[in-house]
Amino acid sequence: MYKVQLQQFEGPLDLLLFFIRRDELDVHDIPISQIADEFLAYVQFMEEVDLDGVGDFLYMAALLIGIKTRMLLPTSEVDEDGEPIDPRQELVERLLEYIRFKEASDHLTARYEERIRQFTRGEAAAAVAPVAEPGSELVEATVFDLVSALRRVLTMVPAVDDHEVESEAYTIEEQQDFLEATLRSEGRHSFVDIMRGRSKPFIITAFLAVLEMARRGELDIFIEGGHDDFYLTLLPKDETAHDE
Amino acid sequence: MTNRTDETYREQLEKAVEAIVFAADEPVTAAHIARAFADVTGSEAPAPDDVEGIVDEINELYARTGRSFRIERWAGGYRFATLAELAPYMEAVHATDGQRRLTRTLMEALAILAYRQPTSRSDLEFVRGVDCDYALRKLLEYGLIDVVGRADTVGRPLLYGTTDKFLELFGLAALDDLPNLREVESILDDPAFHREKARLMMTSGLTLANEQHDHGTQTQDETSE
Amino acid sequence: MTNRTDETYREQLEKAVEAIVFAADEPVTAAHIARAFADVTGSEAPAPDDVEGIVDEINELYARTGRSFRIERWAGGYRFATLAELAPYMEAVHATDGQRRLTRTLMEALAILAYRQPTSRSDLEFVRGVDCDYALRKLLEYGLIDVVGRADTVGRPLLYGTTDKFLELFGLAALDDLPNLREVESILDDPAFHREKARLMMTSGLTLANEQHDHGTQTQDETSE
Repeated sequence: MYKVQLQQFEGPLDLLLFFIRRDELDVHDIPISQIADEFLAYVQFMEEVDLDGVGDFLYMAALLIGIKTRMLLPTSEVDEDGEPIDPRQELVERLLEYIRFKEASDHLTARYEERIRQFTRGEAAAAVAPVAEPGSELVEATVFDLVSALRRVLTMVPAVDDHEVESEAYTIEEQQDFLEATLRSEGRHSFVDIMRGRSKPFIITAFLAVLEMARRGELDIFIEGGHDDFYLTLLPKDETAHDE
Repeated sequence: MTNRTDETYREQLEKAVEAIVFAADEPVTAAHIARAFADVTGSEAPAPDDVEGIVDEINELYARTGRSFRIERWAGGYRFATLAELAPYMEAVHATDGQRRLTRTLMEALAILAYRQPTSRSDLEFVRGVDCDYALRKLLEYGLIDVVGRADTVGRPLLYGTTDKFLELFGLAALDDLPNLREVESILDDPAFHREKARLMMTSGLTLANEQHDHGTQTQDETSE
Repeated sequence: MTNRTDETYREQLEKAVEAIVFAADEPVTAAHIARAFADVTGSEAPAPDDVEGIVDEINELYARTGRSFRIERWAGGYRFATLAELAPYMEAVHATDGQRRLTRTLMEALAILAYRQPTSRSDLEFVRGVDCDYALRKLLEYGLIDVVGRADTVGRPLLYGTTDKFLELFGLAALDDLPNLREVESILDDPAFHREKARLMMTSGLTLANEQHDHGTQTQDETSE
C-alpha cells in the first residue's frame, strides 16, 4: 500500500473522492467496508505525522465505521414510505454535493488563471484631477475594512490610564503651532529628534500635523535613504502662495 | 450650443467614455459615465445602451488598429485591461505578486461561497468537511468576500457573500455569469471524472510507503501567503 | 523563428510598448521596455530610438483616431495620460463617485462610532487618543453618522451614531449584522487583538447584547431613525 501526502487533500471528503476516482468506484454503491479500512489506515498515518486538521479526518473515519457497522446489522431502517434506508445515503449525498463544488472550483481556478493574464491600469492616470471635494457616494468599503480599522484602534492605542490620556490630549492645531515654532527657530530638523522623549499621543498628533502642513504647502519633507526618519523645513509663507 | 449635431454628440461621448474608463482604477458603471457626461456637457444623459454601444465601437476600433488593450465588462462596469496574449511582456516588466495566486484551499472555499451565497461558516464547513476558519479569514483579507448579514437560524450566524472585487478578479460581469454548476450525474458520467485517476496517481501527491516521507511541505497551503 | 519579417517585429514591439506602458503605474524607460521585449521574444533588443519611434507612431494613431489619451514622456520614461481637455469629465466622475475610499483615519473613527454608539466626541477622542474634529466633520458630511441625542452628563455633549447610509455602504440590513466581539476575534485571529480592551471599548448595548443573542435592536432604533 502506498501512502499519500495528506496535505494534498482538502479534507476527508476530498480523500474519499480520491479513493472513488482511483478505483473507479460507483459513488452510489461505495464498498464501505473496504473504504473504511483504507481510510482508517490513512488517518493513522496522519496522526503519526501530527498533521493539523486530523480531527476532521477522525470524524469521517468514525462516520465510516458507523456506516460499516450498520450495514452488517440485520436491522432495516425504513423511510416514511417504508422503503429501506441505505446507511450510506447521507454520506453519498454529501459526497455528491462535494463533487459538484469541486468541479466548480476547478472551473473558477481556470477562469482566474486566464483572467490574471490580463493587466489593468496602474494608478489612475496623472491627468486625473487632484482629489476633489468629497461627494455624496462612497463605495468599496467592506465590513472587513471596518473590523480591521477596529483592530488598528485597539492595537495601536498606547496602554495608558485615563489620567495620562486626559492630560495628553493634543490637537493637530496645537502641534502645528509647536512644529512651526520649533522649525522657525531651528531651521531644518529631524522629526525623530524633535519627537525624542515625547509620548505616543504627542507624536501621533504631531505626525498628523506634519502631514496637514505638508498638504497645505507650509513645510517640505525630505526623506533620506536607509533611515526611519525624515527632515522638515518650514517654507516661507509667500512661496506657498504660488504653489497652490 | 444646442444645435450640436448627433455626430459631435457621439464623438464627445466616445471621448468621455474612453477617458473616464481609462482613468478609473476600478470598473465604472454606465450610469456613472452617463451622469458625468451630462454634468459636463449639459446635454442629456445617454442611456446605458448608448454607452454600451460606444464601448463596442471603441473595442472594434482597438481590434482593427491592433491595440494591446480592450474595455472589459467586469463587476457591472467597464474596465480597461490588456490582452491575455501579452501576459509574457507584463510578467517580464511588472512585478506580478500583486496578482496573488489563490491556493486550492481558498479556491474551493470561494467556489462554495460564490455558488451558495449568502452562506454561513458552518454551511461552508459542512460542504467541505473541514474547518474553514483560515480560508474565511484569508478571503476576507483579500477582499474577495464580506459579511453580508445574519441567518435567521439558531445562533444567528454571520452570512458571507462575494464582493465586486471577486467579480473583477474572475472577469465576471455579474454573479449570473458564473458558469452553471453541472448536475452531478453528468459529472460522474463524464469519462474525465475517472480519467482524473491517471492524473491523481501521477501527481506528487503520491509517495510509496517505503520512500521516506518528506513532510516539509505539509503546511504549504496554510503558510505560503 | 528567425525569419520574422520587419513588419511583424515592429508590430510586436508596438504591442509590447503599448501594453507595458499601459499597465505601469510609473514612467517606464525605453531601456526597460527594450530589455523585456528581448527577454520575451528572444529577438534583439530594440534601440531606445526605435522605442521612441514606436511611441511616436502610437501617438499619431491615437490622434488620428480621436483617442482620449496619449503616451507622454515624463521623468525619463513613458507614461499614459488622458488629454488635458478631458479633465472636466475626470473631475465630474470623481465628484460624484466612488473612486473615493474612506481613509484610515475615517475608517477607524467610524469603527469606534459603529461599535460604541451612541457616543460623544470626547469619548471618541479618548478611545482614539487623537483629536477627532476632522473625522467627525467628514463622517457627518458623508452622511455616515448623525447626531442622535445628548448625553446626560455634564455639559450635555452631543451623541453620535451611524445612519442608514452607513448600513447601505457596508451592505448590511441592520446594525446587528455587524460582527460581534466573538466574531470579530474569530475573523481577525490576531493575538494583538485584546478581548478585554475590546470589551472595554464596546461599552454600548450593541455588541455585548447580541453576543448573548439578544439583538440589541434598541440601539439600532436610537441611531438609525
